[in-house]
Amino acid sequence: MSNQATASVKVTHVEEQIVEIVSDSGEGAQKAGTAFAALNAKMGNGVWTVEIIPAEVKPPARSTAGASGIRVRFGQEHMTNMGDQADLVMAFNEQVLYGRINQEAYRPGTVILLENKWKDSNNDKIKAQYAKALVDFADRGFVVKEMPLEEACLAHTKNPKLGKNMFILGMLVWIYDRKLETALEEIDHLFGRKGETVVESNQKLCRAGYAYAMETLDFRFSIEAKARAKELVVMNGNEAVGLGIMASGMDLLSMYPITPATSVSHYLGDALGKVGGFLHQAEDEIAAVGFAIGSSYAGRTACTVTSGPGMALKTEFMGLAVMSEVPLVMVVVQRGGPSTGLPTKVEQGDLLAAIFGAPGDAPKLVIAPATIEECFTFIPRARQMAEEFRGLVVVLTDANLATGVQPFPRPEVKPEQFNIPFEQGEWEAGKPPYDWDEKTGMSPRPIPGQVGGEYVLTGLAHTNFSKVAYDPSTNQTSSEMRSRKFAAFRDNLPTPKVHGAEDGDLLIVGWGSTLGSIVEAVDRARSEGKKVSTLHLRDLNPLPRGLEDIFKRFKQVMTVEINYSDPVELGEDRRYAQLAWWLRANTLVDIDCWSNVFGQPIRPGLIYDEIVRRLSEGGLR
Amino acid sequence: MSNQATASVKVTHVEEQIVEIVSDSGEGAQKAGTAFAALNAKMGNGVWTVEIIPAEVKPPARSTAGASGIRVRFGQEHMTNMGDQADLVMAFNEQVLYGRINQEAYRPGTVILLENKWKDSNNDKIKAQYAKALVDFADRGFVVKEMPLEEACLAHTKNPKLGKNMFILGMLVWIYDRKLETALEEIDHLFGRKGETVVESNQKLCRAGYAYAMETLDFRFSIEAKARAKELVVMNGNEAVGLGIMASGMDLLSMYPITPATSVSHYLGDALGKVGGFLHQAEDEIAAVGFAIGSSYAGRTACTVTSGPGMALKTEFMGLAVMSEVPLVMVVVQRGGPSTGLPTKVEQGDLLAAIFGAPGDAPKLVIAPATIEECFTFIPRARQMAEEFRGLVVVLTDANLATGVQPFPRPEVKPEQFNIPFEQGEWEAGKPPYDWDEKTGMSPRPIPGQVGGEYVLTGLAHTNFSKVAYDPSTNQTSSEMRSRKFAAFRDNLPTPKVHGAEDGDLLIVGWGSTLGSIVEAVDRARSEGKKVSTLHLRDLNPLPRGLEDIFKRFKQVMTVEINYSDPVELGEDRRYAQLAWWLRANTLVDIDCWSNVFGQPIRPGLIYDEIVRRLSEGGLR
Amino acid sequence: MSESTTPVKAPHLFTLSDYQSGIARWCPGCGDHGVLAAIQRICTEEQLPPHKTVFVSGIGCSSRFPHYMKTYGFHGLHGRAMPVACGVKARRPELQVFVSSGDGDFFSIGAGHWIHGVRYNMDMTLTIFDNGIYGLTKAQTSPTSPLGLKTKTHPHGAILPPMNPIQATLGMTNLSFLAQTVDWKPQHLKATLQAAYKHKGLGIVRVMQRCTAYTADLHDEWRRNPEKVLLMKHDKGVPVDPKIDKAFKNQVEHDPTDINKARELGDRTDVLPIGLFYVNPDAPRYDQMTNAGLEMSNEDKAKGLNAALDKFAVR
Amino acid sequence: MSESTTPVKAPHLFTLSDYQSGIARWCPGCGDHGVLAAIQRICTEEQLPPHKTVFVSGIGCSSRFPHYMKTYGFHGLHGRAMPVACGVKARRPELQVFVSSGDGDFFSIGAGHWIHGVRYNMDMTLTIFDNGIYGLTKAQTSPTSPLGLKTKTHPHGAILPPMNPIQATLGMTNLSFLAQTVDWKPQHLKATLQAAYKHKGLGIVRVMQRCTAYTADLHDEWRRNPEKVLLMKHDKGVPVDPKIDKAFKNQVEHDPTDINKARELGDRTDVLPIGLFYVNPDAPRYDQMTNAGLEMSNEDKAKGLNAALDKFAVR
Ligand SMILES: Cc1ncc(C[n+]2csc(CCOP(=O)(O)OP(=O)(O)O)c2C)c(N)n1
Ligand SMILES: Cc1ncc(C[n+]2csc(CCOP(=O)(O)OP(=O)(O)O)c2C)c(N)n1
Ligand code: SF4
Ligand code: SF4
Ligand SMILES: [Mg+2]
Ligand SMILES: [Mg+2]
Repeated sequence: MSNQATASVKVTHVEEQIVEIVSDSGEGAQKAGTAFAALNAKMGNGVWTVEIIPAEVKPPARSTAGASGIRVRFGQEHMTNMGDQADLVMAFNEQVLYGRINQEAYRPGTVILLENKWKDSNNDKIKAQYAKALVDFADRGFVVKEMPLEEACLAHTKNPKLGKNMFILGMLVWIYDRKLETALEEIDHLFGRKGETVVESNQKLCRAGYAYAMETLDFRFSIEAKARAKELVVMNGNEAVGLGIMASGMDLLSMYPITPATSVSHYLGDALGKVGGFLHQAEDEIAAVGFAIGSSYAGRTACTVTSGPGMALKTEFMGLAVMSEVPLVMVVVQRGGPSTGLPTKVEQGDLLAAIFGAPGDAPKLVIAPATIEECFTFIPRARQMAEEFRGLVVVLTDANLATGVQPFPRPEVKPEQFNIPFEQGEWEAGKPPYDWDEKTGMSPRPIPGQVGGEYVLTGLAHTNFSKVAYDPSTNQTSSEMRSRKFAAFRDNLPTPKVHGAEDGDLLIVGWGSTLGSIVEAVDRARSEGKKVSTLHLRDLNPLPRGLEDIFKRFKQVMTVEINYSDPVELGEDRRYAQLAWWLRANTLVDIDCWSNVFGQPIRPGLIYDEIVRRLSEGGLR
Repeated sequence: MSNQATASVKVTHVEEQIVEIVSDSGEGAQKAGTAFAALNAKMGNGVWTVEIIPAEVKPPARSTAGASGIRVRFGQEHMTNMGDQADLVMAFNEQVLYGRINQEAYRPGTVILLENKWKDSNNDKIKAQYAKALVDFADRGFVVKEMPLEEACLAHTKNPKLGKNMFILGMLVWIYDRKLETALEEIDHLFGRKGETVVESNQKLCRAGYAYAMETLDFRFSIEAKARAKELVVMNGNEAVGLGIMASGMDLLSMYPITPATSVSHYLGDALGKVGGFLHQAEDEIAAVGFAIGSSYAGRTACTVTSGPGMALKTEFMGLAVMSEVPLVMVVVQRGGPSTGLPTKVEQGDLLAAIFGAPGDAPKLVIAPATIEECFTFIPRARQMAEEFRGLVVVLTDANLATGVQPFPRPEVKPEQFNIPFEQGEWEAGKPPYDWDEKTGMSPRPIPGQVGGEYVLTGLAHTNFSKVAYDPSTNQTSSEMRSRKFAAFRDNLPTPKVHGAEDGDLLIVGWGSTLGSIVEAVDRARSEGKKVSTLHLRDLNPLPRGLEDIFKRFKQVMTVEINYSDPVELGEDRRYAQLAWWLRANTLVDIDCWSNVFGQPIRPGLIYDEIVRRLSEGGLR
Repeated sequence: MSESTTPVKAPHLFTLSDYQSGIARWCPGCGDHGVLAAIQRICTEEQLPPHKTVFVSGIGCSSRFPHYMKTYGFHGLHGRAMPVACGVKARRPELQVFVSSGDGDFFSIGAGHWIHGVRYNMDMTLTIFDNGIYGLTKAQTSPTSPLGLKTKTHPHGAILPPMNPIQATLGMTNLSFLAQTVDWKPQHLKATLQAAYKHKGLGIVRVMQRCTAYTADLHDEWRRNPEKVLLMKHDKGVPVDPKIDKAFKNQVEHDPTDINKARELGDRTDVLPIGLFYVNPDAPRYDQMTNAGLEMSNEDKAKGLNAALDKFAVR
Repeated sequence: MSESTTPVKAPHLFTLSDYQSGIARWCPGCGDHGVLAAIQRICTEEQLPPHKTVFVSGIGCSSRFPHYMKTYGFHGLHGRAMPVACGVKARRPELQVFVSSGDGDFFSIGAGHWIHGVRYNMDMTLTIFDNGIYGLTKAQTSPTSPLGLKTKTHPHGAILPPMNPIQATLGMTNLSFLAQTVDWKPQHLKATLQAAYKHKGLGIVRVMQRCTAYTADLHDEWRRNPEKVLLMKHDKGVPVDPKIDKAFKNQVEHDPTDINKARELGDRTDVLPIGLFYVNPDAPRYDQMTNAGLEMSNEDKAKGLNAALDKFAVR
């Protein structure tokens, strides 16, 4: 390991760092970042990675809206979110940085290593843009280091446009004193499929970058790594959902492509076959959920994955699944709405549509993972819930989880988990297909192939024998049975634990992907003596019992959500954020909210600021 | 007018009566009832008519599920609902009565004039059924009068199966001392299109029935009629919606057939052309709403009519209408749910799906007429709201209003109401297509054809110039603008008036078709000194201001709704009725509910009983 | 071996009543009754185990079909019979799947699944009950309502030319079996449905079906004038009982593997062609693709999942 | 008369830039650029007033089309361009409506509206951008993806035979204009789109479009080997500039009113036929039905409503 720094190099010890690589699309920034993140995870560091994706496939080069790249946050501790402003940025042009500046990704002091070939561009406009940006960046307090990155690559490759990402990787390895060997292994892992020549030329560029950094840079950082106790896996939330589907034993994923859900199927298009499953790309979302329900009805509980607009189209079938009590797992990777909205951006805007979306009383279980690991574990759980409670389970993730990458302990795999509760013995003579337990509403279901279980499923109001109801009371009874399952489900739902003290001045309630940021902000405020705690909800419908009691122990309760709410100034007319509405209706506690629809994960720093504001004089309502 | 009763006839004076004609389908009961109702209305009586419709097109004859017919409630005062148990029933067989008995349509003392041909049936099973029913009816306290109705008709027609309905009508005219002349005019009105012979033979049967009743019956009723001040029209709620569409100036109804909404289009299929409009039957609900939105975008604001399952399919387009601020009126005639549910039966189960159905924050205006007259007036109002606030207005009616018939003052018609706010002058140079007023979120819209107004509508997050948003703040701003329209709308929304005292022990809150029954029950309880009042909401989203203040003046507040809620015993786990959820979330007042999903209009008597129970010792929570 | 000594259990013989469930609640005289009788007879002849047979439908009068079969059934959503049926078959190849759908259900709201269902070509039998009207909702225009037909939504008569679903289907990719028959010729009806059942792939049968309530005289021309019905005959076609052959005055020899001839016949409006328009036994079947991996053991699945996790492992 | 003395105002001459809006954000080399250029030229030649022209689309790369036109536009929902466009046209016959849709948008999720849109045959121009892939969502299988094409959802290759949308459309009732062209022959592209525009009724053009990002070599065979493209020529067909006529080595005379010939050509997979497959100027047009009553005066409407109310009046 070459650890020899030149004499003039200043080494700073840090607990964590946020690094970005930003470029036009197609310049390989994401590959480099992914390798760098994996390398950190292997060394025992906590990591959170998030992709920076433009809205178009190939947006114009050097444009604000075209910023493409990756952010890697890593440090000594477990990382749970993308953090606040970046510490170090590697940028291939100055214009894409404006896309990030608009999203407040940088702060005074952020170090930017900037490709400087533009300053000698033949194109006067580009030249001027570059010069202007440099002045502006300085005004903003960024520490810009211009570097001839492509030129430096030219010595090692004919096509620096394509190779510079690995060069950058090498530089980062040197700057953060990571193991070069491990980085080279990562490259092997990344490019292995493409053959040895490709691997070698990329490794060469990485080594060159390492050497170049050593020659030219005068700063370096050191970060401690904790030995990791368990074997880890590292992936993004959509891959975790995909693996969760594989691990759940569900052997059919029926979907229609939609951002940001599609990558679940990209992963499973290949992988699902490895556990004997099949991926069906349907002609549309309605067909996708219908196909899944058909399979579930036939005893092979299936999964469908979509995002908001797709869920809208599935609404009618959601009602059928509830009414006819067919187990179904529906994963909704939320994106910005309403309508087509912000297809690649994060929002938690589909909670109330998931709970109330279908006409009539259509109670469905709604859960929301809060970490990448939970994206994995919640799928087998959802399948089990769907089968036990014979109905629809909606799993709400979001674009933040979908693209966020984080290591977590490698799950154990047992052959038994693939058992399909697929009864083909005889159905008890005379037993109705909906043999509702009067107290719990629960019932076993006959599956085609079972002698004696023959029944005709229907979306019409029906008796326990699934016969069309013509008298008034049947509909009342069967509605009651479907609702009872909710109370029964709650029986086994523990009241969630408050993070922080059990009482205090402010309780922040969150759900889904905001967990990491909220906890980080709360911990920071608590370390300063602020009486703030947080409660994170994974079960959204039904809610766990006991929430009212918890809320009453705090002077203020406020949700933090990524969805729309009116500003406080609207007073009586104010429309609340989605969880806030739902908690108000359920607990009658005057729950406030703080939310926005910037399409960005909410950063811990902003939550912290809001906590301070709320707890300051006048901040208390 | 032949008013001479035979000596032995007992004439009872009554304030109102509920009469039913019940038969197998296809026996013309509805025609007779409709004519009888119109006759009453003409004489100045209050009337409410409701059809009894079986689920199948032609259910098996003489079956419980096959009850087909009509209920006519009429009396001195304005009638607002179908009332409780019937006073008099004309029945063509005894089996269909069981369909009504299951719905608790009769009480001890209800008089049943029953066709008795079954007692001599060649079919032993029928004979036995008939005999058994007679005993059973007696046990239930019904006063059964067997009569050879078909036989009596035989003297006057070759096909008594088809003619007996008019014979029955004649009998009713005699029993209730109505004007025979007017009845004969009604027959002319009903059958005029079919030619003179048909009219005459039906009139003959009516006269014969009148004479027959005079000869054979020993009872008669007299009911006063008030002189009517205004010219009236009498129709059902779907016809009222249809006429409302015509009157609104909207000249396109784009729909896909679905019970119980379809009859709006049956009416307009012919009538819309009379005001220059067009009815488009689309290939499905999605296409129906898409077509309507296309037309609205092009400046001809359109309407779409559907029921729950259809609304589910329209969910995605609802989001687009909100996001792109296209005016659209969507009438949802609610039926039993969830899923296919009870297609011909009443429910108020789509409120929360209408409010929250679309993913993301998609605020839409939701209103609900409470009377047949409002089914008419709310459509022009909805159009005006849709255009002024540039978005989606959902009008929730239900199967009860759809088939209920009631007279109301004839609306005035003015040529100006057909003005289409269809600007084709130049669009102000440089003015954005979404020129949001910062305070109200409102903006005028350019319409294709306007020079300078060219813009590209999109469901993506967009700037005020309708340009795709790439920066984070645009989505926040535009979401805010769409939400602001709600507060602005509320500015002109009066707080609804309490019916009864302004404070008291119990406030019943209702919405939609239950108005008549609730008011009747509350008035009855109030006349007995009970401190109960009622508040009826027509504006469901946003709710009017000031509700919390009203609620706080009552010891108990409870909604009465036709949708599912858990029984009180479920305690903390209890799931509330839909308006109750919504009011709880909005006001934080502990609002109770009383609801069911029997698929029936809630009768005033049952509401009264519930009031008594709530106000009795122990009833107070 | 000991197994050979076990006496062979006589196969259970299913009788007609094993398929009959209650009294069908269609109108008297409705053509659906005849299709039900035909299918119940086919089930009996083919000895389909009721517990391994699934009838899937949408919403409409004809979609009530599953309720009258004593098998498994799925009476789903309007227009969505195909996706559900495909899902049933996808991972349960041993189930025999039948689909019932109406002209509105299939050609109107279900049209997207029509074209894709043909392309999937999964092994099942599809009956489309074409009465030229929306029956259940009481007489609105359907895509096959003839021009000028007075319906509740078009009281002055349907205004668009009626869709020709045969021709449309003949244009669709991966079509494997398309036949047409009428409800009032019980022998031909049954023979056609049975041929569709025996076909390996999606056997599509359009049944011209009488709705006595709303389109009672729609088929009069074909029913009254035998010349107006054109019987398509061929060795590879629907077998016609020689006893009733003569009842068809108008016949044509048609090789159902000839798509061009099929399309010419499909365009004919002067007569109603009945029999097999087109068959292609070699059309790829999606059900043979969707059942991939069914035989994999739990151990192999565990291995597969572990291998998948390896790729994400921080080694 | 005094009118004749008013000087005739010279008609405003629209130039290309009157139709151009910003820089199209498609990938460099994307075939969509060429279609945009062709349509902008057509608009200029035909002098379409931008304020009376509406471009409607669904969702997809190709559905971004309206954003790059300086006319009115409606960039709606995935698969739903047709219903919206029909609605725009229904009551505004004076508006010129163009529809842009992708192969996924139109043939997959929009398939139901395809078959019904053809039947409605409203007067508008429909361009289907067929790149055999889902572009915007980054390379999933589309209905026209060739067998074996490696996509993100089928990394081992597409498993179903690709849909033949030409043949499917030729089977649909009330078809009135169907043509095919390619993005890399600008003259033929423009001539075809222009013929579709001039056609009174639904002018459908399937453009074989290159997606440089995901299916760059999909059209190589046709592009490299001129023999593989079959030019359909006819007086009634797409006019071909004699200057470039020779560039097409493989030509066939095809009368586009001959549906049987059209269907035979539609089945060919050995070559890519371009030009007009089929035209029927007499197909009934729904837009001529939907605009009923537009001219009625408010007074007559008031009379009509009063007459309607009379029927419900309690006299
Ligand atoms: C989503 C939805 N839209 C509309 C309906 C109402 N509906 C029920 S059946 C039907 C049409 C029935 O016609 P068809 O499919 O031809 O069947 P038939 O009754 O004639 O056998 C309609 C429109 C529904 N149930 N669901
Ligand atoms: C309801 C819905 N489902 C899915 C999507 C995601 N989506 C956007 S475009 C697209 C397909 C695009 O392919 P195509 O229509 O061929 O157009 P192209 O991008 O290739 O031009 C999909 C699946 C969506 N926006 N809305
Ligand atoms: S309405 Fe027509 S299709 Fe329906 S059951 Fe009656 S006859 Fe048959
Ligand atoms: S992804 Fe393909 S279709 Fe989309 S813009 Fe790029 S090249 Fe064109
Ligand atoms: Mg039908
Ligand atoms: Mg495409």
